[in-house]
Amino acid sequence: MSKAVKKNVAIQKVEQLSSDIFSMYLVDASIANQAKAGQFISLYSQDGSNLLPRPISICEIDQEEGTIRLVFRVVGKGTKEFSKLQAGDTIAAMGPLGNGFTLEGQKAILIGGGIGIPPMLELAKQLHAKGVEVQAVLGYRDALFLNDEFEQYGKVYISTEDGSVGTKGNVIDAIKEHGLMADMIYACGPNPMLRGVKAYAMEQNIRAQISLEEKMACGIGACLACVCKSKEKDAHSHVHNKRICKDGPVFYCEEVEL
Amino acid sequence: MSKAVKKNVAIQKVEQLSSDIFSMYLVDASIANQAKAGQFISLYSQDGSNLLPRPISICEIDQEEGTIRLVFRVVGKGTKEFSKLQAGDTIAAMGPLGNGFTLEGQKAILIGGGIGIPPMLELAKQLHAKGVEVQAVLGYRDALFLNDEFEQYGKVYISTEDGSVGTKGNVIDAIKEHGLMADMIYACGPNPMLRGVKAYAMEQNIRAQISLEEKMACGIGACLACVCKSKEKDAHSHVHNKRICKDGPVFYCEEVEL
Amino acid sequence: MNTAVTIAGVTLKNPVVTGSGTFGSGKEYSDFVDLNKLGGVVTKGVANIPWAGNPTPRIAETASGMLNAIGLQNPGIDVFVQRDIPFLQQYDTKIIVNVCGKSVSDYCEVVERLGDEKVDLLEINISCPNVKEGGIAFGQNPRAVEEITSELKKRAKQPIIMKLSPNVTDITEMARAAEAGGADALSLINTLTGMKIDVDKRAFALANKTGGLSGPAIKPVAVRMVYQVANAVNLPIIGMGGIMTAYDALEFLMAGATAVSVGTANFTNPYATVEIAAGIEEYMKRNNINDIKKIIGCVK
Amino acid sequence: MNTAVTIAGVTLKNPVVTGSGTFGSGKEYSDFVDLNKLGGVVTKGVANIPWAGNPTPRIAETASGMLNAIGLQNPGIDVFVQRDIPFLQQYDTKIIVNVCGKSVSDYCEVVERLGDEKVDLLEINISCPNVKEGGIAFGQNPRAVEEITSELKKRAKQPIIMKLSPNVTDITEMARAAEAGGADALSLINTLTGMKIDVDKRAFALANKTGGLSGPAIKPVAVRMVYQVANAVNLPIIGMGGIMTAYDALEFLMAGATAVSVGTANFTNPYATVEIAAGIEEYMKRNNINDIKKIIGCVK
Repeated sequence: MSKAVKKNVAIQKVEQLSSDIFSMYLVDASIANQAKAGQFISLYSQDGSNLLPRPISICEIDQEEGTIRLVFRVVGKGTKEFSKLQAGDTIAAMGPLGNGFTLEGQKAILIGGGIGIPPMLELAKQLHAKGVEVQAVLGYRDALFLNDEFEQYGKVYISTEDGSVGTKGNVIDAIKEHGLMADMIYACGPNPMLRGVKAYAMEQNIRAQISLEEKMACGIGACLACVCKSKEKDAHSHVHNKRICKDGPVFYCEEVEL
Repeated sequence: MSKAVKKNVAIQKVEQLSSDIFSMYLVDASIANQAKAGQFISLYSQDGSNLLPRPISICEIDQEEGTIRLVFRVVGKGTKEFSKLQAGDTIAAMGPLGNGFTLEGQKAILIGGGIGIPPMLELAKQLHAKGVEVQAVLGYRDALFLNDEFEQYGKVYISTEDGSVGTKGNVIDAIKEHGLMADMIYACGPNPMLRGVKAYAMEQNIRAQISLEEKMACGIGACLACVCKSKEKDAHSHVHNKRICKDGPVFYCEEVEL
Repeated sequence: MNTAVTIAGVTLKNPVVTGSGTFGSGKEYSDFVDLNKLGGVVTKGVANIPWAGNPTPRIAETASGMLNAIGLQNPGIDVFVQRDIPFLQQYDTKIIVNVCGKSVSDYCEVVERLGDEKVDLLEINISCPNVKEGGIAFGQNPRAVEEITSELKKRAKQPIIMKLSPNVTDITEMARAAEAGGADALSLINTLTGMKIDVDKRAFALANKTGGLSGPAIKPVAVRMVYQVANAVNLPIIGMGGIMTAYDALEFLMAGATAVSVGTANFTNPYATVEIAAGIEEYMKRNNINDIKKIIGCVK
Repeated sequence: MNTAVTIAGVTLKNPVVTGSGTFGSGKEYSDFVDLNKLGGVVTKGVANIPWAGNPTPRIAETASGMLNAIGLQNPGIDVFVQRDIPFLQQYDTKIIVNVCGKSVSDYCEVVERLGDEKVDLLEINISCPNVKEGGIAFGQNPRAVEEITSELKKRAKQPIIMKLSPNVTDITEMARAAEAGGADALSLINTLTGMKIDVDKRAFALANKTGGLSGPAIKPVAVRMVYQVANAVNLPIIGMGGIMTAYDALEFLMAGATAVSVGTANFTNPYATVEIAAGIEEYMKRNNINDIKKIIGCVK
């Protein structure tokens, strides 16, 4: 298991991808060397009124360069502050945290919804490198981001709520429209999307790994803030709860109730 | 009366004068044009956990350049933050606030103690320009700052608690040692020093304007946090309290109880 | 779009009023904000005679908050009536006079004195120590709350808003006591009692040892109490406690407050009151809400 | 230099212990801090049977604070005894078990079950709703505080620390009730009850509507209550409430606490506990204080 530390990390660059989506590159060899696709990093605000770290999923890992890329949406004071940082600044970070995806199968559908898209990029890269056929299905409300970067790893299918690009509707609509097949589904996005993915995977009898999100405090499994309902009694909690930050964020869809 | 506004102001430069004393130049023509020696500026922290502005006395005013200089001591989170600002940054500021000194007399003793020294510099400059003889008596705990800058306006006498420079002891010891005479005393510094100045001025029968300090909230006379005891019932408060931020910070020593 | 709200028959053009003690009687802040743009101005507490207040230091900064122990310094009702009320009458805003006292008769004297004055509402600060009861605040004892409310109600010519103390086990008990005493409205929360120690000086940060904690730090406690009280009594509520932004104000309105007081925020931003009023309108526009009444108590 | 303090006969190597519920049973944070450097570890509350806790969202961030409504999820005393106690016994630190329940008998069952275990102190969380009394917390009623304290005292083999709720009119009344019931020590403050509303969603931020407010926001209230209680009873106090730094901890010690709990700070800085312990030593060195007892209650 990766051993997380909290430390100040150098920022290589911060780029704006869309009106509210930003891309941040952190320079830290030990984090880069430990990190797995689907894990996350906790970033800490410098504003004394913000006590809790912001968990941000890892978008890309470059072990040669010793860098990791985080792509996040500006949703509040903390992420706003992060979006204003520049090359040369440092930021307090802890990670890598969580379990990450397990790479399996031969033909995969990678489903990302909104800010659930970034972790799919590193996963697509690693699956592609393993020779797994990657089909990326990316769901957006409106403005696209990162979609071009998936092209190099496989076919990319897009759904937008307003129908401005690709399938009008959600990611499941896109999968059905294109009749995509797979022996493994990987998904990250809002709970309603994940419910749809789970239902689809069950009905199609395809295994699915889904990455969950919840408000977090400690990020390491101590505080029990970010739990999800588990199908079986959990071995650690001895109740039907699993810790998203520690036991997850990635679960096989049949393990959890959404 | 000057009309204060709160706005973001450009920082021209920030310099370190000693281990914990910093000098900040702000670019704002309207503040510079209204400001008087002895007034102060409220500076606001960007950290959301700091709600109250920090009142900083004006050290120098340059109306041609449209700049004002503030010299402050790092005593906490807020001033620490200010000390790290750089040319090109902006800072939220409100001012000029308070009444300022009244320029009178022909031969003046200007007494500054510690962080009460900065406002004396602009005063010395203005008195000197008016043809008033300036004698500056500067009291330090140990490390000196700003003392060289007074030389151009008059004679400078120094007292240090540790005796490392000038008179060993306090500013009154220095005045007595050098037998300084004057028809007006101006003083700013800690209350114990001001008590000594008041006593000395009374006994020598010299008029004295003293600038007081107290914890402030609004900075404009509304909240009644920063009051001092007044000899007579105050016309505004109708009790024996005056508002340092609004009725002061400068008072004739006989007006206030220290 | 309608942003007007009504409290005890008095209509405020918008739900934003000032927080007592942070805004004087409006004169100082009138250099920064147009008082005509406020729903009302709540004055600093006024007593039957001048009060000198506490020694300094009277305030201390805390994390996202501040402690104050001003000690209700005020010039007394006579000066207030001849100087402060005429000043506020120049503006098109409601005048809400905050009243303090050391005994029931002190309060009664002020309220009676204001009977013929052109003021719209009276806010009664019952967090003052009740000298007769050995200094426990009126607002911490339901019988005392009901008694002072009914005594004032007998004498007041204007509607009375009882300002509740949060330093109690059950805020709804105090709200019900005020309602039983005939209160026309409630305002909450007053400050939480706190203390700060200067570790380097090994001394209290405030000359008074304890002070009242205000600011965003206490907002969650304030929103909770407003929600509890809104669901416990049938009186309009002026909600307050750490409101810095329009979104903070909207939290209180959604929890059940009819209006909000903006206090400590004035120290951080002298334009806070008018910016918050404008921000509420902007939120209503963005969300196609044509009447602010649709926001009040909408979260259940 | 002596940093050791004694609570009910149990000597802690330094006054810093963890805050219940923020630190699990120490396992997760042992990757970040050397538990041997702590005065003690206060475990997450444990009940007689496993509790599933509340639905999510269970937390919300507030200004210099956070709200939590975890709902005391815990695996129950059986798992705790066989898994968590042995883990903590590997370390040279005191084991303080936090106990929760829904009825007096729940608490008694846990306390009796711990009688033969190698734990040093029991901290009793009486801010849990008392089901028999319709959900008002034990800690908000002095008779309930005295009763549960004496019932537990009859059964406990280890000294008991009663953890007081700050959501009361008079904290000293609760402290005296605990003392009358035979408490060996007190810890305070537990969280202040708060609420947050998501203005864009027009919904409560917490699934439970209300939660417990912790963090620096509440420190002034906590220091005030510790000071009041230290001057009202003759019991050692573990002070807590928003301690982020050594200076924060020193405020509590100077106000009269014998030890301090560091809770929410762990989320902001996983190294907080050991850094605070080191910072207290550093302060003592700098000020030539050879015994921490000279700091405790030094501000009067």
